[in-house]
Amino acid sequence: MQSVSGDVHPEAARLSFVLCYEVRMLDTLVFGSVVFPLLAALAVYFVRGDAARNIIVPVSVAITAAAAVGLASLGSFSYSPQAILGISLNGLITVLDFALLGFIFLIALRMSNLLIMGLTALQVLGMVYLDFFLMDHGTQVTGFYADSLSLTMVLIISIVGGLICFYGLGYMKEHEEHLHLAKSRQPRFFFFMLLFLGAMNGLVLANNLSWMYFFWEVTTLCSFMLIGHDGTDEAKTNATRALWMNMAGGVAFVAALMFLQKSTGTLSVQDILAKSAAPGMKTAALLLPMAFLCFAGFTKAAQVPFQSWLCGAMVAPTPVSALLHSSTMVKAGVYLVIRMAPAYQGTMLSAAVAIFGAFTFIAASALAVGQSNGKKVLAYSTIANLGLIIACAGINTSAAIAAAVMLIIFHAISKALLFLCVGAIEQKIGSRDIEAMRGLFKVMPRTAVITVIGIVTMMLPPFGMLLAKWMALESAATATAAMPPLVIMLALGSALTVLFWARWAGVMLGSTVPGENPPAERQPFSVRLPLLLLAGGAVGLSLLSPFVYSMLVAPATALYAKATAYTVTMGVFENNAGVFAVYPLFLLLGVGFVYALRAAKKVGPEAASLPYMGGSQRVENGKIGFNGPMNGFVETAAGNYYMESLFGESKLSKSINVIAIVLLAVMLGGVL
Amino acid sequence: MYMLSNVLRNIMGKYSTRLYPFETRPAYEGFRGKLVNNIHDCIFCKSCQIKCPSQCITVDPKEGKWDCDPFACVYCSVCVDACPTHCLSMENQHRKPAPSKFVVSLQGTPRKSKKADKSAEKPAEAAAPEA
Amino acid sequence: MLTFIAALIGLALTPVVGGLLAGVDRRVTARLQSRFGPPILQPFYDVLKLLGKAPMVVNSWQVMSAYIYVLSSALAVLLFFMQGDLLLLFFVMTIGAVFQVVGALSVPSPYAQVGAQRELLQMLAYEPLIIVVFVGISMATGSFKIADVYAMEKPLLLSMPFLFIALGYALTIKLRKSPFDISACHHAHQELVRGVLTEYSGPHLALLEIGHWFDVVLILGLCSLFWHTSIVGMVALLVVTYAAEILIDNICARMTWPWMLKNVLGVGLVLSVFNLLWLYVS
Amino acid sequence: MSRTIIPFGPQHPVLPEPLHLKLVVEDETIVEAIPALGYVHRGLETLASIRDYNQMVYIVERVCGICSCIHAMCYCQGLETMMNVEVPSRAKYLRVIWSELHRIHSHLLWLGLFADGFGFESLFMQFWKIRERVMDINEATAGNRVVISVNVVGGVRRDLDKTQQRWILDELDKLEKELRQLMKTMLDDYTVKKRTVGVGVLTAEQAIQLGAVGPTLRGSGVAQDARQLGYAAFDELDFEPVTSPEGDSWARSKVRFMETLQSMDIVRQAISRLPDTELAAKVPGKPTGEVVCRVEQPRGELLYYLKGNGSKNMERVRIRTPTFANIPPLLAMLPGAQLADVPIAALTIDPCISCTER
Amino acid sequence: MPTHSEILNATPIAADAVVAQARSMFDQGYRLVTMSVVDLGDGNVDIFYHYDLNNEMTHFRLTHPKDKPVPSISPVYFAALLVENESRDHFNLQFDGLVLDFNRTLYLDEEITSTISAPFCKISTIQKKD
Amino acid sequence: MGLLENWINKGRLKSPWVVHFDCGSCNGCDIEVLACLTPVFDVERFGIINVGNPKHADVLLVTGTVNHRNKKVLKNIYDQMPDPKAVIAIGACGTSGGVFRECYNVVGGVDQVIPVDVYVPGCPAKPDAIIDGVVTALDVVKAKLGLGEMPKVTVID
Ligand code: NFV
Ligand code: SF4
Ligand code: SF4
Ligand code: SF4
Repeated sequence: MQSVSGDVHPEAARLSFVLCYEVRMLDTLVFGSVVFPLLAALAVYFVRGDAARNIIVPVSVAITAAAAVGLASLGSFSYSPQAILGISLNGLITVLDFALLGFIFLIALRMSNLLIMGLTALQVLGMVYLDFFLMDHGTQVTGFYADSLSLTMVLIISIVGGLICFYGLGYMKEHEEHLHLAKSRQPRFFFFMLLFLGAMNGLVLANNLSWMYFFWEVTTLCSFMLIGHDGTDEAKTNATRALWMNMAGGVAFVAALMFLQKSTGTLSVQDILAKSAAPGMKTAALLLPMAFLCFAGFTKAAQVPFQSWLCGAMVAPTPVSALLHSSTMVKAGVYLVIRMAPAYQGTMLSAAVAIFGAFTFIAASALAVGQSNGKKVLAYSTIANLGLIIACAGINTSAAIAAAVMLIIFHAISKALLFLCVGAIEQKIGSRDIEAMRGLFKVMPRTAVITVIGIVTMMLPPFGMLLAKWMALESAATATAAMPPLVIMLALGSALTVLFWARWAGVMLGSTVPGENPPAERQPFSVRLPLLLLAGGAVGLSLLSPFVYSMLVAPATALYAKATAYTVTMGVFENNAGVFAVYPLFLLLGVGFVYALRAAKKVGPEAASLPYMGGSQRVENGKIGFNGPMNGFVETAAGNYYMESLFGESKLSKSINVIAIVLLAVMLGGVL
Repeated sequence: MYMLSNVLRNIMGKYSTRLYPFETRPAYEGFRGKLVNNIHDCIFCKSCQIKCPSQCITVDPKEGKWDCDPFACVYCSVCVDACPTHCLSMENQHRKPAPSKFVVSLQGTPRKSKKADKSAEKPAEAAAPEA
Repeated sequence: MLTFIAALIGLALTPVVGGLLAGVDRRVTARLQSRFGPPILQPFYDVLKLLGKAPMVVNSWQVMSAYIYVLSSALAVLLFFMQGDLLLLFFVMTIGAVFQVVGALSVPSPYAQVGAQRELLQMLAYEPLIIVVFVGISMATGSFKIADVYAMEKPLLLSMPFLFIALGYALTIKLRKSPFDISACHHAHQELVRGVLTEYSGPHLALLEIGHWFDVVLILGLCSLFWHTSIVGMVALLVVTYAAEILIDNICARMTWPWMLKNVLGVGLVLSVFNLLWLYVS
Repeated sequence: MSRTIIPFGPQHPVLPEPLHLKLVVEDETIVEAIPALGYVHRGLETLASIRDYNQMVYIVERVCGICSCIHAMCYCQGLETMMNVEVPSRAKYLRVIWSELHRIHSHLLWLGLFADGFGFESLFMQFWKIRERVMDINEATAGNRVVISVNVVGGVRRDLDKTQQRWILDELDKLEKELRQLMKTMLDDYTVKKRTVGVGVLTAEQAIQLGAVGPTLRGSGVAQDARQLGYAAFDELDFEPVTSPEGDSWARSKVRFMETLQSMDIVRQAISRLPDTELAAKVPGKPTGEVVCRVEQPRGELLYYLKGNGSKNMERVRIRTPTFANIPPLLAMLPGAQLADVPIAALTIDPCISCTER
Repeated sequence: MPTHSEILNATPIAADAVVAQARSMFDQGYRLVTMSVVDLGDGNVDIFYHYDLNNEMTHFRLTHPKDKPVPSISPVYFAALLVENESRDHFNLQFDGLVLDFNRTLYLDEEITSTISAPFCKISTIQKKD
Repeated sequence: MGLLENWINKGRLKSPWVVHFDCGSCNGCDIEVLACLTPVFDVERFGIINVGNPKHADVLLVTGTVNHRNKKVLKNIYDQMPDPKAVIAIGACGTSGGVFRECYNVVGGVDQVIPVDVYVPGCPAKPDAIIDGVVTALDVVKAKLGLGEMPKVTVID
């Protein structure tokens, strides 16, 4: 039922010697990662009732996570299940493919959305052409293949994603209480959430591009369903937008499949990468499908000009946003781009991808500056970071790929954390607006501090994100092509990110009298646990970043370039271009931070004073303000600058989209 | 950029600071500084009290007292102009700041007394910090 | 180890140098304005006095932020003396800048809040410039390590004069000098009182002041990299740079942040791109 | 959009005076500016009922230290009209000299504060440095630097002898030279113009409708100056109102700058024509009747309404100061301006709160 | 011939004509110099409206009972806002249609308005309490 | 510790930062206070800068009479100055209410609201007098720190 083929990679070759039981183990683990979530999803869907769900979800995410850890501990492998219950998997997936496309077509038909219908039809046609005319069904294509990159992805998907699902339990309960639903729609919700995890795992493990395509479309469907979950008009429109944009990506994917099949004769990722390594292979025939794949990746990763679907996805309940942003969906996009990176390494396409990613980085960062909606800030920041990842993929050196993978890991954790925080905040204060979070510390001290921790891990050293950003910038500086514009975009973009993060962190900590602590807050366990775990993870994993690097990231980059990106000695990253001393920094900053906290604690209430108000400060009903005209009390207010005239969505989006389209056109055109 | 020549000229030349109180510039002749009363010549006619816009002089002809609150005085010299005997005058130095307030209270010889120049020759001084 | 000890000594000397620089700055500024000016040691008197004042704060976050600001500025200086990585140094410096903003934002004082917003915009203006300058250096030397700069034979200024000007912009902003004393300035004669510093007082203000000295020395240190080949040249470059800063401070009005963004990012980035292209081609 | 509410004052480093505004800004654009007054209100007009009309001269001088001499002059001129006193012409010329010196010091003071308002510290220092020359003249000739108390009803209290006149001319020459060195900086410097041009625009029509006076009015191109009315010796001196048509902050600063030079010229004219007469006329009787009197202050037209009832106390002294008239135009300038422009716009009317509130 | 200083010669005006008059002055391009209020001591006040056109002044006198509201000209001349509020403070007058009524807090605080009904009404009232 | 304390005390005497509040002054004293900062008098010689913010200041310069509205502001500003601090009342108005002390809206001198350390007479007080005032205030501070004697009051010299 399974075979282990050792013809692809020496790593994998080693695996052919493994014992039979290990193979079975592998079998179980892949099953646990990919198919089990689907079964669990079916279980939650059919076994209704809160109690059952409260058991099924934690248990199944725990199993999935365990499977992921198991897979990761096994190391790279390649693996081809041939058939399930006697049905050939290839055939099964082909059938499912058409079924899925048909289902989407039906949805489009119901909404009488011509665009989606058209896009779906195109894909169907393409698949028909591919499956029945192009494909040589005799060739064996390894179904699954895993290296450090995919295993890292699996870990993120299963663990972070699992935590989000768990958080969803508490969250959705309250969410539905808010909505006063007659009948709980949670079974449907968790069905898609769990399905999503499985599909993502399948996607990142797939070696056969046509399998990957299948999983790809499953995530599209899941996201559509989840975005539209609340069923409001806005939810529906936004879900539809997400659908058509992703379907457009799907068309590109199908196109890439056709071209690849035609030019290389295989859809095996490993084969294609191996072939491309040969000199003289990086011709238009190979690069065109690569460009299409990148395009597909861009749509999924919500790169400009497709950013709007991801922002629109904000209407969905928070766990969905968290899932889409941190561990699934968008990460699929960048995964694909990185996965294929060796195939276009050193070409103009690579430079174009880098520029495009950098542009997304700066554009999305600028858009984030103009937002006061916390979730939107998070959304744009996600897009920006994905842009950065893509830029790294485009830079395409081992250091850059290392940066990209590090970004994927740390972004997933911090971003999931931030989304969950915003969700928790929103349920408490009824708003996701940053302005409404002013002085949140007084209301939700723990969540506020955790959110600030999340933000700080996003933007400051010595945390993983910054380590990754450092890698990115240094590799950009050594990039061979298009360096000056690339660097300037990255520099501007990172300054913009500091801007919007710092002000958010600042407003949360609002005033309390020194030495006085606000009352402790209460929170459901299923909300608090993921928050604590993720916050701990964001900090702890940063502390472990040298290990993360050498265990997960370095092997992943080894596939891309011979040279190792960084040597790590005693927690100090170093290569020719620079040094980043993680441990010393952690040590000094940590000690300093503790000292600063103690100093802050020491200042007691006797040192308290009101803010300076030109001498007319006044307190009324616990509100701080000043004595204004007519001796009236005026409460002071302060607002961040969102500079709508500069950074407003409506102002910027248009020009950003135009530039992005031009860049895309150049990218596609440049290949030919 | 036009300022450049100005600041450069400043730094080349000497600073224009008067190093008060280390160096003092000779006072201008007519400066209206500290108000002094040569109490010998005072006839307690009350002209100063009546004309003073700040109403800070109190003259008590019976007791022969002339009081002035130097912290309410606005140094306008109206009293000086009004004084028939020219016993009031102003120094050309400002009155020095003090850590507490007081009233300058001068004891002269009441007008009606014939032995005017005998008893109170020297001005009595009394520091009466205000309540 | 030796570098580490040397770096520690350097770190200890930095506030002394920073304070003296500030003192000289104030004296020279006074003379430029035809005033006698304060004693050269004045900044030390100020800081000592502030340290002796009773603490007065609006909330505890302020205090924490002040400490972190000083800490990270000092750390950045330490990294500089240890000839570490330029980008890393920059990121560490950012911690301080960010916490300055966080401290100001945590207070419900409109002046501090607006000051914080402006400080952020200033960061937006100078951060890209500094990064680009570092990239320029890395192009010239092949790495971001300061040690590699010292290994160069020719002074950097010769190959990156425009980037030096760009760094000059950043320096002016960091020094809070006209025309860029937008978020806070040395004397409170502006609409924001003292912007981000408004709500700090006593010892905590002293901390920020010391942190500022670290920042100034650090940026001047970065400038010094442009003429590393001889001590004389380095000193001359620094003197000229600092003198130019003081002069500019005295011959310009304070500008507004929209002007700053337009100008610093516009002119600065054009200069940098030009210089980068030049480096890139050669 | 997020709003920030800022108390501008009463204690504020930009303005030494307690002007208090409640500013509501969005990003940094002012959407609402509401003034609060009363921090300097003393109610000195009521002192008229317990001080006699001669003592009131010294009290109205203290309406404001910057324009004090001219307050006293206006009050005295009003009383002189009411009591039908002919002022000796030397006194008239001396009044011109001292009042113009006051204008010079007031304008220099303002130019400095204005420079400080846009953060040009060294320029501020320069203006105040050269202003000290005028202060020295005041101190040497009138006996005090600021509140000079030279006016009395019927004339003046002090004289200028020949050496003093020559010294004043000398000092003015030096002052003018130094002032001209700053002209380009104030009016042409790139950074200064960036901050002043187009800030706080007031058209001529608006200015009149809102009741603007003085440089605020003339900066909008309206040539109105109360000195044209020919009080004191102004009817015998040559001058033209200084105007500038732009109506923005730059125009107002230009008007004030030029007026400073013009005032020096007027002082020179006055000194050269100083007639030889008495210093003060005798004032018979007690004031009775109603008089309205106007003079040009540094900040614009000042109006006194005086009512005497035949006793030594005035029935009513009503003072309408120029800043009082200029505040409504200021309120019209602020909305839409940038926060950073608030000090600039506020300063361009040369606000004097102690005058406004008395 | 405009003069700087004149014995006041004011045209009497009725309360109901004040606003119309102001409007017509406004239309003719007059500048509102100010208003002056004098307490006549018999329960009436004199309110003067001083207008100016090219340095030539025109005055109107409204004699009005203190306790009756005065029509406000601030809707016509925004500049009247401050004077009218000031008169409210000092004479406790009421104005009808004042665009922004500080309600006697323009200059004065509780401490004064509660102890002195109108500081400018009677000479004796200004005598300080303490 | 002793050394540091000495240094701090030295700093206290050499760096009196001032905040100026115009408390209903006629501007006469105000502009003289400002004039002190400018080249001809330049009090920065003594380390004085006008910080414009009570939280940074050591010395409060008050000019003008206290009235019913600004007395609260005065108190507020005084309260926002961290210890140790000193107050200097400037001019006839600041010390006693000056010519205005009988006006209905006038409370009187600054000492009606907050404790005053030094009174500077004059109307307006000359910059020289203000400098003398600051010097006297420093003596007062010194005396309060136990480092010297309280400056003497000379009524007639
Ligand atoms: N406003 C006003 Fe004055 C003037 N000029 C006058 O009446 O300054 Ni204080
Ligand atoms: S100088 Fe003036 S205020 Fe002083 S006592 Fe004489 S008259 Fe009164
Ligand atoms: S006016 Fe002269 S003589 Fe008369 S009481 Fe006063 S001081 Fe004495
Ligand atoms: S003391 Fe004199 S100069 Fe000073 S504020 Fe009072 S009245 Fe004005």
